[in-house]
Formats: sequence, C-alpha cells, structure tokens
Amino acid sequence: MADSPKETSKISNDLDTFPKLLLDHAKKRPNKDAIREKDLGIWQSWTWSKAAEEISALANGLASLGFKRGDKLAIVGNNRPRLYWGMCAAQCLGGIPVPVYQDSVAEEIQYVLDHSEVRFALVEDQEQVDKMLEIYDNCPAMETIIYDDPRGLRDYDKTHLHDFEKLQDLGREFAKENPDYLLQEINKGSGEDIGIFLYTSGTTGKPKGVVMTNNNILITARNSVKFDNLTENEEIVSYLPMAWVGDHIFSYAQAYVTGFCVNCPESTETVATDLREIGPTYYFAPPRVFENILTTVTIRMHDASKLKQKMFNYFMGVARKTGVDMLDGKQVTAKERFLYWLGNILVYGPLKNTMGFSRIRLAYTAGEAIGPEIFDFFRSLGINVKQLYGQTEAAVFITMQPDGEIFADTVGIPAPGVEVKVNDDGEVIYRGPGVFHSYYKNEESTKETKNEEGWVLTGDAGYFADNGHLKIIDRAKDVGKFVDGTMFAPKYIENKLKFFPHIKEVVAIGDGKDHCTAFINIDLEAVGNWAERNNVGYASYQELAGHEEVYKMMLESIEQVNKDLSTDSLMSKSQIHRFLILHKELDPDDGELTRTGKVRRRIVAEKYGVLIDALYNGSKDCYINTEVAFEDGRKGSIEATLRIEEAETFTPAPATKGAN
Amino acid sequence: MSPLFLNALEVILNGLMAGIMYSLVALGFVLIFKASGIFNYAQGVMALFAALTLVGFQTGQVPFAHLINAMFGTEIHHWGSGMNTFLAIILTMIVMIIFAWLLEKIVLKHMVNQAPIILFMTTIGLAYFMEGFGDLMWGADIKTMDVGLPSGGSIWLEDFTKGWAAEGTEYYGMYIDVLDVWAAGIAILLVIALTLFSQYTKTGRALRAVADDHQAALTVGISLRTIWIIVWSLAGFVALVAGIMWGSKSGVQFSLSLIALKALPVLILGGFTSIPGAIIGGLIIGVGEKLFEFSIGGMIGGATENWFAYVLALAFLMFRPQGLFGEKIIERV
Amino acid sequence: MDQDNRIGDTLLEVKNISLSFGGVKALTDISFDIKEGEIRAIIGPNGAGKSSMLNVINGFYHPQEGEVWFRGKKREAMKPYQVARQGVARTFQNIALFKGMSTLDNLMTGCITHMKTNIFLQAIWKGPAEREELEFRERVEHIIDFLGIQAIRKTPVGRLPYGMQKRVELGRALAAQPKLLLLDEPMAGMNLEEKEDMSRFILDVNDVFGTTITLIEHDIGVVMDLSDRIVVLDYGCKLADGTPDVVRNDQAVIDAYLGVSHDD
Amino acid sequence: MFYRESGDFKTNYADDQQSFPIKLDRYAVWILLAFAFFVVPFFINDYWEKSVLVPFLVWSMAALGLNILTGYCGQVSLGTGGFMAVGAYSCYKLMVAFPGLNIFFVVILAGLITAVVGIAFGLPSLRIKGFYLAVATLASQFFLIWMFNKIPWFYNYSSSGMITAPERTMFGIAISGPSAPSWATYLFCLTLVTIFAFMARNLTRGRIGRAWKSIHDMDIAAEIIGIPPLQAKLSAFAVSSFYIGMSGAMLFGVYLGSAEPGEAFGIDKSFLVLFMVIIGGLGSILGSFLGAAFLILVPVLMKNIMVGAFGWPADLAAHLELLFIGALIMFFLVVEPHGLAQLWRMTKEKLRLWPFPH
Repeated sequence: MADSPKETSKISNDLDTFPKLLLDHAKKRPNKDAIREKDLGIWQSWTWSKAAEEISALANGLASLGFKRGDKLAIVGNNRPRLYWGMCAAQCLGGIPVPVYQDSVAEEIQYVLDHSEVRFALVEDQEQVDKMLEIYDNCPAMETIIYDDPRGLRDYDKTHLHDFEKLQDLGREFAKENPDYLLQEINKGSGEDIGIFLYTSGTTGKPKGVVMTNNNILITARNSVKFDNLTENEEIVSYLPMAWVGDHIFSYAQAYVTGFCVNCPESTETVATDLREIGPTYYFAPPRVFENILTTVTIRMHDASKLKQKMFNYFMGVARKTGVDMLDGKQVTAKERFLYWLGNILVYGPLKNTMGFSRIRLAYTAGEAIGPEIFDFFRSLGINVKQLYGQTEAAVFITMQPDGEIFADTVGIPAPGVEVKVNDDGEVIYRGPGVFHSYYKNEESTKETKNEEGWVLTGDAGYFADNGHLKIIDRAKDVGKFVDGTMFAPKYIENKLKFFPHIKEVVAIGDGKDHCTAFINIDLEAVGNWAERNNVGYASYQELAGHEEVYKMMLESIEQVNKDLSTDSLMSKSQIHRFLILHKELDPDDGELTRTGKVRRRIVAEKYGVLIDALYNGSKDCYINTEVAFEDGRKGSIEATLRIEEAETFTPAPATKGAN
Repeated sequence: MSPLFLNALEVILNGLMAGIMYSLVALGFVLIFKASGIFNYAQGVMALFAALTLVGFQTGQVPFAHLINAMFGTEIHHWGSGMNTFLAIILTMIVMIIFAWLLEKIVLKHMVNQAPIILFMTTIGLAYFMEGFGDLMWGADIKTMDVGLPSGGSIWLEDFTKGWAAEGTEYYGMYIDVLDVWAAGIAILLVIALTLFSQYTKTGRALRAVADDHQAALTVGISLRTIWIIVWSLAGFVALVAGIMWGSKSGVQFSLSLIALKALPVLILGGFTSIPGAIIGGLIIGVGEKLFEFSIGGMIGGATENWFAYVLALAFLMFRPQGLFGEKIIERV
Repeated sequence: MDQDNRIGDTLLEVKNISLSFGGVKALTDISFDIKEGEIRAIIGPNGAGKSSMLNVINGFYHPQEGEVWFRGKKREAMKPYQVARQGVARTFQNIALFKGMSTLDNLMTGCITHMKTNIFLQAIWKGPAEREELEFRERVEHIIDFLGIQAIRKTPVGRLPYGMQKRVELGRALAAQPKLLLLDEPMAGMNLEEKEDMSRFILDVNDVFGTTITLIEHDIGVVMDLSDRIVVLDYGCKLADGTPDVVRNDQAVIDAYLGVSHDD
Repeated sequence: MFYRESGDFKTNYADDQQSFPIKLDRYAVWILLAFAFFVVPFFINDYWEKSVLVPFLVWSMAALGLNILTGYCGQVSLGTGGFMAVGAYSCYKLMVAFPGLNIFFVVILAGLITAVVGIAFGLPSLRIKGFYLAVATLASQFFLIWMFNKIPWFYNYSSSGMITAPERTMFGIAISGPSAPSWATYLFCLTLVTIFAFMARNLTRGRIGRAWKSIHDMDIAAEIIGIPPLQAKLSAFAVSSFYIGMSGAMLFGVYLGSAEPGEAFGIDKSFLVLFMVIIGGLGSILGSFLGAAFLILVPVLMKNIMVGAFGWPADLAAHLELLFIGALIMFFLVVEPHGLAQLWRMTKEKLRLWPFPH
C-alpha cells in the first residue's frame, strides 16, 4: 500500500488491465454502446461511460463490504451485463473474478468456490442464490452473496445477501466519502497481476483452476484483434457460458480492447430470435451450433413448394461452386459472379437474414472438427466462418486460419506470437504470451503441463500438413494402436461419421484389436424426419434404431467413410469392419458422455463390454440389458437384442496427397 | 262513418295487402336463416331474377342476347315465339333449383363455420352477382309481367262501400287492387303449404331438425349440404312467387330487388326464425307505414314509406332487442 | 410467512346478499368479508353460486337484496366498468381474452382504466399520448417478465395454448393494478405442472404486489394450500367460513362434499 | 425476400411501438408518399384526376371511417351513404354561409357536424347488436336521404333540389367549383387523406383503439375490465362519422361539384363502402386503401377494356361489372375473408421468412 502519490493520481498510460481500458473507453467513446441486454422487450443499452459508472458504483460497493486486493469474486449466472460488470469491478479492486458454469449442480460449484477460497459471490437470481445458500456452510471463506434479480427473494434471510442495486447505492455513498479510493486501486493494478481464474470443466477428475494474468488475456486479445482487423464497430451476441475461456476472450477481453458492443440475450430460449434481431458482425459458435442451423434449414426447406426447393437447390449449387472462391478472393467468371449476385437476392441474402447473419463479418468455430459440408455451406453463403484451435491454458488462441487460407480439415497457422510444434510423441505443444500462469494450488499439474521453457502440452495428437496448417487427429491419450502397431485414432473416424446428419454419436473401437468396429447412435430428429417422410412407423427410439432401412442407411455412410479412409495411408487400417446401432442414446445422465457431450470411452467400454465382444466374435446379434436414469431421477433398465452388420472395406489406394 | 275513418280503413286494408307482400319476401329470408343461419340479403334479387326469367321465357327472349350481339356482331333478340305461362313457371322453377345447386357447390360449401356477418356479406355479393347476371341474361329494360292474374281496383268493393259514408259527404268507395287480394290469397296458401311441408314430409322434418340443432341433425345422418340445396330451392320458389306478385303489380325492374330491404325491418319485428313472425311483422310494417304516410307524411313532405319501416324497427329494437318472437338474451360471463 | 403483517383491514364486505334470476334463487343471504392482502377462496360444488358471487362482487349481477361494502364505504349500484375503475379486476372461467389482439395488446388493454389522454391527443400521438403509451408499455413489460411470457409478447392470443392463455389473462388483470383480484377457476383444465406454475404466480402476486385475491377453484388441495380463509357455498347458501383447517373439519362441508347429491 | 431485418433492433419502446417497426416498410411508405406528393402533381391530367385518383382518395376516406366502426369496433353499419350525405350537405351549407372560409376547414367542420349526427344514430348501438344494429343503421340511411330530399332548407330552396358547390379556395387556389385545377383538387384530397390516415392509425393503435377492439372481440369482458361500452361505441361512431362526413364533403365539394342525395348517397354507396372495407380487410388501415383502390380501379379498368377496347355498349359493360364485382366479393369471402390486407400480411410474412415456407 505504499505507493508513491504521483503514481496513483493519474490513469496509467499503458492500458494493461481491464479497469484501465474501461476508463479509457469511457473517455474516448463515452456515448458508444458498450453492452446491451434484451430485457423488458427492448435492448436496454449502456454506453461506455454509463457502464464505467455502474462498474465504479459496484466496485465501491464491494470495497465498502471489505473486498480487498486478492479477494475472489465468484460469478454465477447467464450472460448478463451486471455479471460482466462484476468481473471488471473485482479487477478494479485488484480482486480476481472466478466465473462458474451456471448450470453446475451445487456440489460442483462448492468444489470450485471452496478451492478458490471465494469470499464474495455475484449471482444471477433466486435459483443461484439457493445453490449458494446450500453450500454456504461448506465454504468457510464465503461471506457475501450479491444477487442481480431480487424476484422471489423477499422473504430470504438477508444476513449474507445483498441486492445488486442496493450495493451500488452503498458504493456511491462510499465513493462520496472516499472519492479517490477506486482510482488509486485501479492504478495499482498491472499486467502482471492475476486477472482471472478459469476452471476447466475437465473430462476426468476435479476441475482445475487456470490462473491467468491480465497480460495473458489482454496481449492475446490484442493480437487476435489485429489478426482479424476487429474494430469498435463489431456487435457480438454473448450466449456461451461466462466461465468458458472463449466467452471471456470474445465477449469481455476483445470488447475491452476494441470497445465493441456485447449483446446479452433475454433468456436461453430466445437466443435464436435475439441473435436475429441484433445481427452480429462477429460471432463464435461451436460446430454443433452450425450443424443445428444447417439441419433446421434443411428441414424447413423440405416443407417448401417444389419450385422453391428447386430454386434453393440450384442456387446453393451455384454458391458451392462460386461462393467459397469469392470469399477466398479467387477469380471467378462474370457469369458465375452474376449468378451468385442473383442467388444472393433470391436465396443467400434472405437465408442469412433469417439466421441473423446478414451483417456478419467474421465467425469462428472451434472445440471440435466441423463437417466439411457444414463449413462450406456457411462459407459459400458468404459468411466468413473460420476455424481456430485453442484451449483454456492458451487463453484460446493456438492456431487460427488467416483470411484466404481456409480449409475444413485443418485448423490454421500459429496465432500471432505463438509458437507451435509437434513433439516426438506426436503431441502438439505451444508457447506464447497467452500461456497460463499456473493451475491454482496445483503445482504438480502445472509442471506436468508446462515445462520450464514455457512449452505447454495440448494433449492433442496432430501434424502439420504440407501447406503449413495444423491438422488435429485426436486426443493424444485416446490415440491407440492396433495389434499390428498401426495408429488408431478413434475420434478421427468418429468425426468423419458424425458429419452425416442422421448419425448423432459414434464410438469407434480398435485399440488393441486387429481391426476397427463401431457403435452408432442415430440422430432422432433427422432419422425421425426421414421416417415421417417415408411413412416408416415407429413407437420408440429403440424400434427406429433397429429398423432395417435405418441399418441400410448407416451401412451406406460407413462404407463411404471406409472408401474415404482407404485413400489415406495413415488411416486406411482404420476402416470399420462391423458395426451396430445402439438401442439408446448415449446420455450424460448415465455417465456415458461428459456434460459437454464428449464420449467417456472407459465407461462405455465397461458398460457395453458384451457388445464389443460380440463385434469381434462374429455373432449376428447380441442381447444387452442396460441401466438408465430417467429425467426425474428414477432408475430403470432397458433391454434389447442388437443386430450386428458387416461393412465392406476397401483395399488401400495409393495415397493422394494434400486432398484438403 | 266519416270519410276520414273510411279512408283510414282503406289505408289499413291497403297496408295489410302491402304487408303481405313484404311477408312474402321475409318468408324466404326466414326459411334460409332457420336452416343455415345465413341472412340472405339476395332474397329480393332472387325475386327479381325469377321474375326476369319468367318474363324472358314467356316472351321468348334469347338469353344473353346483348352479350352475344356485342361479341359476334349479330342482331338477335327473340326466338320465334313465346311460351305458355305454366310451362314458363315450371322452367323458371327449374332454373331456380339449378341456381341453388350451383350456389351450394361453388360458394356455400366453403362457408361452413364462417361468422354470420361474413355469410351476410357473401349474400350481398350474391345479390350484386345475380343482378348483373339477370340483367346480362335478359336485359335491364323494364318489362311488364302478365301471368293472367286480374288486376286493377275492385269495382265490386267500391260499389259495396260507397254507401258507408255518412250522408252529405263525398265518398267514392274503397279502393283495393284485386291483384293485392290475389297476392294475399296466394301468400296464405304458400304459408299453409310450407307449414304442411315442414310438418308432414320427411324433408320438412329434416329441415326443422337442422334449424333446431345443426350438430344433432348431422348425427342422425342428414346431409347438411342437401338440406341447403333444398332450402335455397324453396327460397327460390318463394322468390318466384314474390317476383310474380311484385312483377305483376309494378313491372319487372331493378327496384324490385329493393323490396329485400323492406323485408329487413319486417324480420326485425318478427324475429329471424319465426314464420308467423314474418307474417305479422310484414302486416305491422305494411299497415304502419301506410297509416303514417296517410296521417303525418303529408305534413312533412311525403314519401315517408322510404324510412318509416326502419325507424319503426329501430324504435322497436330499443325496447325489445331480441325482436317480437325472439328469446330474451341472458348475458353470461 | 408473516401473516399478521401481510393481512390488513377489511377491503370488501358483502352483507346478506340474495340474488335470483326469474324466481330461481342463485344466492341466499350470503355474508362474508375479504381482508386486505389475504387470499380468500370461495369453494363449493357445481351450481353452488360461486361464479354468481364473483359477478355480484364485480357488479355484473345486481343482487335483489344485500349490500356490498368496499373500502369502508357502501357501494351503490354500479356498472361493471365502474367497479373495475375502483380497483377490482378479474379473470374468467372460460377465458375471455381479446382474441384478435396480441399478448402485449391484451395486457395494455388491462391498463386502460389508468390511461388518461383524450382522443385528440391520441390522434396526434406525438407528445402526451405517446409518453403515456410508453410509460404503460414499460409497466406491462414488468408483468410480462413477472409471468415469464416474453416469448409470446407479440403473438395473437388466439394462437396460444390454453395454459398460456390463462396466464395472459392473469397478466391482463394484473395490468389493471387491482386492489382486489378475482380469479374464476384459474386452474381449470390445467395439468399438474401448469397448476403448480399458476399457484406460484398467485402466491407471488399476493406477495410481491400485495394484491388481495379472491379465487374460485375446484381443486380442493390447491385451495387449501393457497388460501388464508375459505368460504364454502352450497345451493347458494353459505355452509362454512374460516381458515383451511376450520373448513376441512367442518361437518357440514364434509357432508356436502361427500354427499351423493352433487358430483363434480 | 427483400427484408433484411437482422440488425434492426430496438433499444427503446418508442422505436418498438412505431407504426412501421420494420425499416424497409418505413422507407417504402416514405418513398410512396414522396412520390404521391412531389411527382404525381406534375403529371396529373383531368382524366386521372376525375376517374382514378380523386375518387380513390375520397372513397379511401369513407372506407377508413367505416373500417373504424365496423372493422375495429365491430359495429356493422349500412348507413354510410346517409352520413356522407350529412357531410356533403354540411359542406354545402357552410360554403354558402361562410364564403370566405378556407375549404380545408369547411371539410373538417362538415366532418365534425357528421360526427355529432353519428353519435345520435349510434346511441341505439348500446342495446342493439349484430344484424339488428346493421338493419337499424338502415334507418339513418333512409331517413337522412329522405330528409335532404324533402326539407328545402338543406338545398337552399333551389328549384332542382340539387346542391351545387360554389368555388372555394385555399391559399388562393380554387379547390371546388368547375375551374379548380386537377393538381389542386388532387393535392387537397391527398393531404387530407394522408393526415387523417395517420391519425386513424394513431387512434387505432393506442388506448382508444384497444377499447374499440376489445368491444369488437368480447364486449362483456371489455366492460368488466373497465371499458365503458357506451363511451367506446359512441367514440367509434363519432370518429367513423367524422371521416365519412369528410369524405362526403370531399365527394360533393371537390369531386362531383353537385349532388342529388338519392343518386350520390344512396344505399348502394353504403354497400360500396362496405365492400371496400371487406375486400380491403376489416380492422386494417392499409385495407381501407386497398379496398378503395380495388373497387375504384376495377370498374375503370373493365370499362376501359369493354367499352374502350371492344366497343361494347356501356349498359352491357355495367351489367358485367356488377356481375364481376358480386363474384369477386363472394370469391374474397370464400377464399380470404380478411381481405386484401390479410393477403398482403401473408405475403409479407412469406417474404420475411423467405426462402422458408413458414
């Protein structure tokens, strides 16, 4: 606390913390909208100066409650302006925001809050307050809960509870008595300070708290902003969890770096409509979301008149031929240009309008591989969707696709300032400004992941393709070997199959075996839709999954993938010989998937051991009885006899290189 | 008896006769309204159309002569000769039945479950259509109708009543058009026939069933659409009768269709679903307007028949919004 | 919940009400009171006169005998709209929404008693009329938020499912900011989940806005949970009156509900 | 297809509640108005004025009025012709009594007088509903026409019984009378109709409009939530009559120049306006215009084709026109009872969702 007066009396010129950036925006663009929220029927907006005022009041309020440098503020709730302000307010006082996944159950939250010794929590509403109160006694450090929405909380015991607005009023009082306090605190902050804890959801074990300095986040954000020429005029819709590093970068860090506007949807159900209203210029979505949009488009177009369908299909063909090239800045003929122009009036423009993508300049997808058809669909419409490869420990960006060099099956070149290489084990590693500080209170893991030179293991297997773009194959630990020693990358095969719209989930089996087999989950929506159109009656998921025609459909897809795999020298061994369609959907409630929808291989292998055996012992069918958890928490069991089908495999063709 | 009283009596009698004419049109309304809930504004035009067709057949006009001449530059107007009146009536009736059938096929079957006001508007459209169609088919010029009904003042009655007046006053006896008497007679016969029809024939009973409860009628297996065709044909028949009467009296011309408007206040008084109501309502209006014109009309410029019926109906509605024979409306929440 | 704090003085009292339609007695000598802030239920078998009682309270029926006292004053014979303007709002057993309008417009119509600008200002719009309109729009938005009907804000109510319509109707009544809210079978025809939602809303309305609520409901379980006091009617007569516990143990009530004479 | 609504979001209630919340609609309206005000007057000739534009505007005004009463408030009226006559005769008497009065105010005053008459004839609506009211309004139609025919004071004791509009001006330019230039009468009508169309829109979207619509949808419920039925219905009658009165004044003063009540304002005119409202769309401001345009243009078009191009006799064309209009009305009621406005709404909905069907 012994700072010299001249340091505390001015705003530091180096904008190395969020609060300093906030004050800078409040000065440079006071009347530009900083954040909006659809509430009470309209987009309530706050300019940068208004936001600065709100944040100051909140920070002063926190200060008046005794929030000190180094204290943690848990943030639990949907994307709402006040929760974002909470992040900045904590940072103003030198505190550390700890955003938590809002749909976590109380015990999960308890672990995070206890682990990070949270003293203060800013939560959205009654639902979250209830969770907090439930775990209150088990988190010894916890003192104060601040809630945004007072609805339903009238009769609660208010000993530990504070209303957001009342706290701001307290803060305004506090500011009157200590007018310089906040600015002093802000100026004490520096880029080296710890800025945030981001807890990774963690496929196995307890979540790990990734500690990030302000520099980690801000330098990475600045680099990416420059890479894609983002400006203060972008509009973004923030709908992904605040606890996820992506949202922290896209909706918080980049917004504070450039001064663009963040839009919070009214509720999770209205995201699509809200997106359509705002028409963002900059957008992020995991491949799943793009896939859902495409599925919806396809289904909705099925109901259109024949003529309209013809027109749609014709112009989508034109777009596939020309659109991607035009987006990549390649030469196209005048006729193609004209047809594309016509298509834009008749199809692409309106289509983008209904999806809310009319104004989109740049969209990113990451997290998983995206289907080439899906990727090309959006790009051919003129939507500049790009892939990036990243993770929490890197503050997102490891590789990015530069404009004009976009391929569906690679994830781009190293992001600015980041070095990427593949180590001897075939695992991708990187080093750069965004590399995390440490795992909180977990020296051991930190060391395991990050070596002394600052290289971080990604846990992903991959290689650089000839064009210098990184290609990710699978999780490094999931990559196995067939008995003959050739590489078996299940995820790679699964992804290829999952790109078919009627396949929802695939589990490829082959590690330690002599060939590859697979479980398949049908996509109930797509297959159900198909069944409806073809008058195939079914009473249950199980019945539909076991249908002759459905098996035939799956077989076709598998053989297509096999043919594709046979051309790839590395992968030709991984062709699927036998498969079955599972009688139930893999479900997080049954432990078969993670909450983020990734397959838990070990559990699946245990649970469906008999099926795996059946796949390899040549039997034609197999009986299984599975325990399931219903939505209301009851347990039950379903039994079925599953048919096993053989698929044709192809002899490896001489590899054709560079087929991107 | 003073001549004033006798004059008044004569006015009342004439009013009754006119009232029967109104009733005749109102009857067609009631028939259709009961069976289908449609307030058939076109009833008046149907009378005009029926009359035009009848005259056309009688005189041997070529249908659509105007149009044909205009299109092909021909000059045709009449067939060689006319037609026997009775035959013409039968043919006209057939035309009216075909018309009812077409109407059901083309328009009404689409209108099930529409709001009453929409149905009402549809019949206004129908009225315009039929008027145009009738004019196109037979020409718009005024035609005289002669189906052999006697007309003119009853000399017998004049002579009979001449002596009623008090001594020393000038009185020439009561004037009543014989045609009106005929009309009254025919109207009464028509009502009796309709009553018998609905009481004693299977179709008639079906009609009543539909009127009471559409759903119930459907469940016992009566085709609503057949009923509609029958009802519209019946209404066509009533229109034909009305057309003959009105046509004989004042010539076949456009103003004939305006009697439909006069039937509206009749219906308000009598209620939309009551045949006796239509008769009584007609008589009240007929007598009322003649008497009003006789007693007050002269003082305020005359021609009060134009509006008296409506104002009477309006005044009446203020006190009994559900009409003379309608049920009291109890509002519920 | 702190009952004593919530419930205040008598808001409305009916004294010796008798109502008949052309000789048929609907209500006979009914008296009871409704206290400020309470949830008051009227129950009884079909045809017991519950709806008639509500209709008397909101001025739609005029009883032949008896008096209605509202906020300490005897109420003269009034038109329903005058009663509404005194602060009595209601919902209907068979939903009576304005089918041609959107949810928003239905709720805005609910505010109508509070809106003042005259026809000329309305025609000009800019200025007082718009200001008033926007002020009430914001008020209505809070109700929309309260009832969680944001997604159907601009949907014509005719297209909404039954349960939603019931909710919108509650919203329309709330928009009037009533002192006394009458609910005529708010949960009729709902499934369990919808009933729970509706119960929650009724309690919240009472709690958040402090609105006095009088409701008719068939589901005895729900009534017992929700209400502070219950009036039991049977054949137009008052059988019992008191807290849920008192009513539950009343012999006359038990007889009426278990008796063979009426079944619901 | 042409809509690009994405990004057109509202940050305050005023924007959200505006008449044309979609940007494209807003632009279209402004462009149309600009065209009507600043381009058309330079090219208008006598034929377009007399046969198409001025009658369209005059009848649009009447349709607006009837739509307020019938479409919004749900009270069916067959007395439109009568009320137009009131407007016309008020206009005449005012023109004669106050020769210096600006014709703009003459028309407005004529509307106000009609509004008073409308309130008087609207009084029964409290007790009479539906058809009964429709028939009751016939009383006003026939009584008013009879009155203007039979009471000489109304036509200033002229021997013909007709009224003839003297020349009256606005800003020194003749608007009525035989020497009024085409562009002037057109602009005069256009201005009036534009102003009052916006006012009608304002009335129907605010408190009063909701009161009307609630009476239309469910009058008992409306009363129970606090809407005085008499006040709501009478205000609808008043406003409706005001518009109809103005249209009557315009019809007589600006368009016809002279009138005889039975001819110019007969029951068939009541039906004509009713048809406009039905074909255009009940409860829609736009519908009033579409309906008027349709029923003014179709006969002109038919006449042009049959008489002009084919050389058929005029009476034959008139019969065909009658037949055609009747068939059209039935067609509309069968296929789309909510009129052209609904067709437009559906088309717009389709365009907004394009390329999706729904």
